[in-house]
Amino acid sequence: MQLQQMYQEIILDHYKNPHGRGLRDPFDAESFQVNPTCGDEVTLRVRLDGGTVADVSYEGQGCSISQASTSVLTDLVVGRSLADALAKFDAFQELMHARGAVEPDEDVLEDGIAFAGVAKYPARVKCALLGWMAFKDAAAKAAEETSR
Amino acid sequence: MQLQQMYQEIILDHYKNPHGRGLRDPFDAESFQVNPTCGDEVTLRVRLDGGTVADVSYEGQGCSISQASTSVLTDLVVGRSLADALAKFDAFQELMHARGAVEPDEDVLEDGIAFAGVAKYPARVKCALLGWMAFKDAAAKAAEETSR
Amino acid sequence: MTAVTAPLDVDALRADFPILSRTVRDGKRLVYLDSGATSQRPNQVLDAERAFLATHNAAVHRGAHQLAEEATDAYESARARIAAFVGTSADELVFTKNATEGINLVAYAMGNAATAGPEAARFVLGPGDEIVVTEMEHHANLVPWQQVAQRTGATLRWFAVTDEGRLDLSDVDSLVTPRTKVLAFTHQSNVLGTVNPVAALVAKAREVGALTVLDACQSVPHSPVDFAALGVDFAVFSSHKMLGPYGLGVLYGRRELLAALPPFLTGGSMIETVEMARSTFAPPPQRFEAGTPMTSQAVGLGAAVDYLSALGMDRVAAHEHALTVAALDGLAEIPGVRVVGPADGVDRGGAVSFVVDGIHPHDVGQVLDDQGVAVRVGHHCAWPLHRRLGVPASARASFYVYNDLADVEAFLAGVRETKRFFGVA
Amino acid sequence: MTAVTAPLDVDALRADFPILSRTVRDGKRLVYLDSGATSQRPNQVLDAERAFLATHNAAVHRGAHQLAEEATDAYESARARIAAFVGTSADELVFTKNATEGINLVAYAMGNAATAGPEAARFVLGPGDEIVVTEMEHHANLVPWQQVAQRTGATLRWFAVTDEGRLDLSDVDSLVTPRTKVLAFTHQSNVLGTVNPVAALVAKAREVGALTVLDACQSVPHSPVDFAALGVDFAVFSSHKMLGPYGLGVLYGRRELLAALPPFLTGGSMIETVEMARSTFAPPPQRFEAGTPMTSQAVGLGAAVDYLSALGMDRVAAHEHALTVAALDGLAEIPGVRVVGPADGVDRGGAVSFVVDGIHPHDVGQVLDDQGVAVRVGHHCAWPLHRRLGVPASARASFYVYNDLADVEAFLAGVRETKRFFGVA
Ligand SMILES: Cc1ncc(COP(=O)(O)O)c(C=O)c1O
Ligand SMILES: Cc1ncc(COP(=O)(O)O)c(C=O)c1O
Repeated sequence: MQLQQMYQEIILDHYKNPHGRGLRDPFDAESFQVNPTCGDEVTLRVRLDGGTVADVSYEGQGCSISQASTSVLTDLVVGRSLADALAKFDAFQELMHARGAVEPDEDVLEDGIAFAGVAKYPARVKCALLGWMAFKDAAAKAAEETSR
Repeated sequence: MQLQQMYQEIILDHYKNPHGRGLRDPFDAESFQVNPTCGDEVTLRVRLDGGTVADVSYEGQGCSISQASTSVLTDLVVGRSLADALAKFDAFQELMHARGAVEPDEDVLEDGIAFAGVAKYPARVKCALLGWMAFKDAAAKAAEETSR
Repeated sequence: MTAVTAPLDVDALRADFPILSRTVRDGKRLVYLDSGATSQRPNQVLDAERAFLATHNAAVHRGAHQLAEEATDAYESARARIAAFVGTSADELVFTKNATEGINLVAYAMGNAATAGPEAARFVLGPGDEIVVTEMEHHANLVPWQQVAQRTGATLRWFAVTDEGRLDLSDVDSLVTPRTKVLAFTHQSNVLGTVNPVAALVAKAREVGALTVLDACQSVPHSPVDFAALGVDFAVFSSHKMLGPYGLGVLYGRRELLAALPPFLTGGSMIETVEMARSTFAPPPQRFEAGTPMTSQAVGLGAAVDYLSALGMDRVAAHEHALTVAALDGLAEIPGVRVVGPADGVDRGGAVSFVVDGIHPHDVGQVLDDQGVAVRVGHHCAWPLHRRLGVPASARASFYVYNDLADVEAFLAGVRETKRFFGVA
Repeated sequence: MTAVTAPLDVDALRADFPILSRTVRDGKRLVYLDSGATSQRPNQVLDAERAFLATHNAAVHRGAHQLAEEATDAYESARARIAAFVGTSADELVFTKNATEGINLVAYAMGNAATAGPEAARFVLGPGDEIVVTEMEHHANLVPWQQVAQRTGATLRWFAVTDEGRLDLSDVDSLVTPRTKVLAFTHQSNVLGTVNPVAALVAKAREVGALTVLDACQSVPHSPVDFAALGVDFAVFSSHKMLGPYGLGVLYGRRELLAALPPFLTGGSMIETVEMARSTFAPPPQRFEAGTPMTSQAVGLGAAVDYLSALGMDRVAAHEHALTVAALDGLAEIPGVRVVGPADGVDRGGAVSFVVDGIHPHDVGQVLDDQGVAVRVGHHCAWPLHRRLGVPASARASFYVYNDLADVEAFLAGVRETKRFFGVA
């Protein structure tokens, strides 16, 4: 069965026990993203502190993949510099679009490497990226906001 | 060569020497008809006298088939009762839509039977009917006009 | 659905569908339960389209050469047979690219009526006019009406849906009033399977002088449908959902309405005369078929309706009814599974949508796919309906002539496996 | 068109086109000279579409099952290859049902801009705004602009055509002004063969801030075309004129324009969110592809551009140029024959329209047909152009990759026979 390739234990764990879930104040910017084919949605807030991602909080509904990948996201970016966080975004996005042709770098993506199997199912790539897109959008807004 | 079937001598004669051509006064009603695919057109006038088709006059541009069939039309209907003329319309239309499956009645259609070959070429049926459609339309208007 | 009708010989007809003999996901038998989205095509349809292209192809309604004659004959013969299949005649049948275009055609043509002269006055929409739809519409029969309302100032209103997934007709008299210009509704819901009471709605619309627009996308492929008998003013359906090619939809319009309706798409083949500054237009159906038509696709759909007619639409409906009831009964026995839509087979077609407690529909679909069972997941282009029923999305199994009870069994086994895989009791 | 390019091997490629081996009118060899209306299809295209339907068919962009993935890949891979064929990328390419719909899409979307919010302000048309077309347009690039002008109060103006069949650019400065919102013109006339000076017209439009819409129906199939290099804002072409399936057109739009353009057809697959009262829309190209797309047709056109690319569009153009010059030279030697359009091969594609003194084009076409030579007769959807040139209609021979000099000879012999048959000296 190929299913295990997609639904790695790490993913199911994050799904059942998501990290950082819930919307928190204060925040600098918020992004709402939706997957138009399935109606999955996420609202995600970013708080910056100097050049650092101080908090990421979120709420939403969606499948195991979208929920788990947002949970992994918070682990990866909170406490990092914004530049580091965006580099992780790039690495995760590259992995998801690679259809399994890219070997993920565990040093960069940590638990995120579990999504390599998802990348082989193009219909689920959008799920895995939903929270990440919200992060990218909110982070850009927050950076603009705090640089004013 | 099948061409002779379509371009009967009678048709070519009427084409080269059309009967009744030209627009004449007085008239009771006029109809303008166009073949939208080739741009052929005819303007045709009908004058009624009591229940009789007293005159049919016309002008237009078109292929040999449309010109000849309008010429034949004038021969067939001028001097007839309107009812007779419309019966000839019906017979001619039936012939043209029959794809060669109907044996034309020379007593009714006279020179019009030459168009039996044209009926085998569906793209030309509209040509053969152009003037006849104008006659039907103008005759209906004229009957209404004169019955007021 | 008379009892004397012999059942469909599914084993035999499956051989007509080449795709059904392939496997998916490492050798699993393909159990295709996504015909509500698009059907598979039998060899008869593929052959008809190819034979046309390889033997008779030319631009229709134009050139005077032999191929052009043959192509025109093939195209118009298909139109006549398709028309007969839905109880109407060729002059009331317009080809579009899909059903969605058909609904847009009616909405846009009504929007154009304001500048189209007195003949079109009855179609004009403006402030004070109302368009009534339902909460169970596919986006295709909702968004075009939202948009024309926004452009013209008309107001959009809608029938609610009950918890059981039926239309709530309790406020019909306050919803459908002399202000109503259009009543647009689906014949059969693509999510719930619900078959709506067309006769009652048409009667009500006639009472107030409203035009009816029937979305027949999910009825025409699955049961005998006669638009003239139903008495609707307009109706649409899609070729690809009924064994025919992609890229072809059908719009039915009552003769006198099509004759008065202004054009929508304009260009070649739909004109009467053209000058630089103005044009006049051909009679229907040509008036609504601008540009080179979907010629070979019409030929393909012609072959599809021949195929379906040979099966017999009564038998098709009876066959799908049996599968639907088996699926509903089977799902009812699995704890934690909730069917979205009527729970029994009454006034209900073969779309079986459901949710599994604790498992997102996307994940349900993935586990089913892993077992070779292809269902659709998401909101199925009926987002407001899902919101109304309190679910973000659902999984949907939908049946067609080539499905059998073994497919239903595989589906039910897949749902049980999904629960096991995710450890949901 | 470098001299070193080897010519097309027409004998070999004719074998790819099954229809070319049939006969017409009692055993005559088919000489198909009506590719300007629609082309014939090679086995490679027929095979690609059938293989898709028989192996990978499912609704795209939806279901999470394997077939849906494969179908989506096939559809989007086709889009990318078709985009590359015309010098652009997939996100700038919208699939429509034909080129006519593509032009209507732009015209209607601009008409919708008035009620579509501030982002769309640059597209709004109203009184005082002008739309400029030309007298040589196909109805598809004329009537939609007439109609949107009528609906919005904008004014339609046009370039005249010279006696030689070229655009009369002498009044370009008074025609194309800051009032001009749209300049829509054909790349290559489907009647005259004339190739228009795109660069000069685009430069002029940019100077005044007008949007350019290029009708590339007769250029893309026959020569190398790069929309980005041409600098046009929008362009359309049709699959069926370039060896591809019916039912598919292509609209190119510059990225930033498509991003700001309001939707046209609405329904499923083009939305972002839908509530009963309002909707928001997906980014392009999805925003412009409402309903189930022409999936297998896109796959077929993908195969067609692969086929054409393998031949080499430079070689295709050189091949057709040689046939065109041979036809023009041959017609020049027949007394009483007048070519409608440029008499030599300069800036001219392979549509050769003509009239024969004393014989109506319909009758010319009939005699040619009797000899197996299929040409088109009529106004070729360019009625104002024919009126301008003082002919009610014309006969047109048009060439493609599968035609050869023997076809040109048969055509010229047919024209001579026509004169003999009707007894015209
Ligand atoms: C120059 C030109 N423009 C537009 C069209 C319309 O293309 P279609 O009928 O495929 O929409 C054609 C072909 O008929 C054409 O030759
Ligand atoms: C009920 C209903 N209406 C409309 C549509 C739209 O059909 P199409 O996508 O073929 O335009 C569909 C199918 O997607 C449907 O199920």
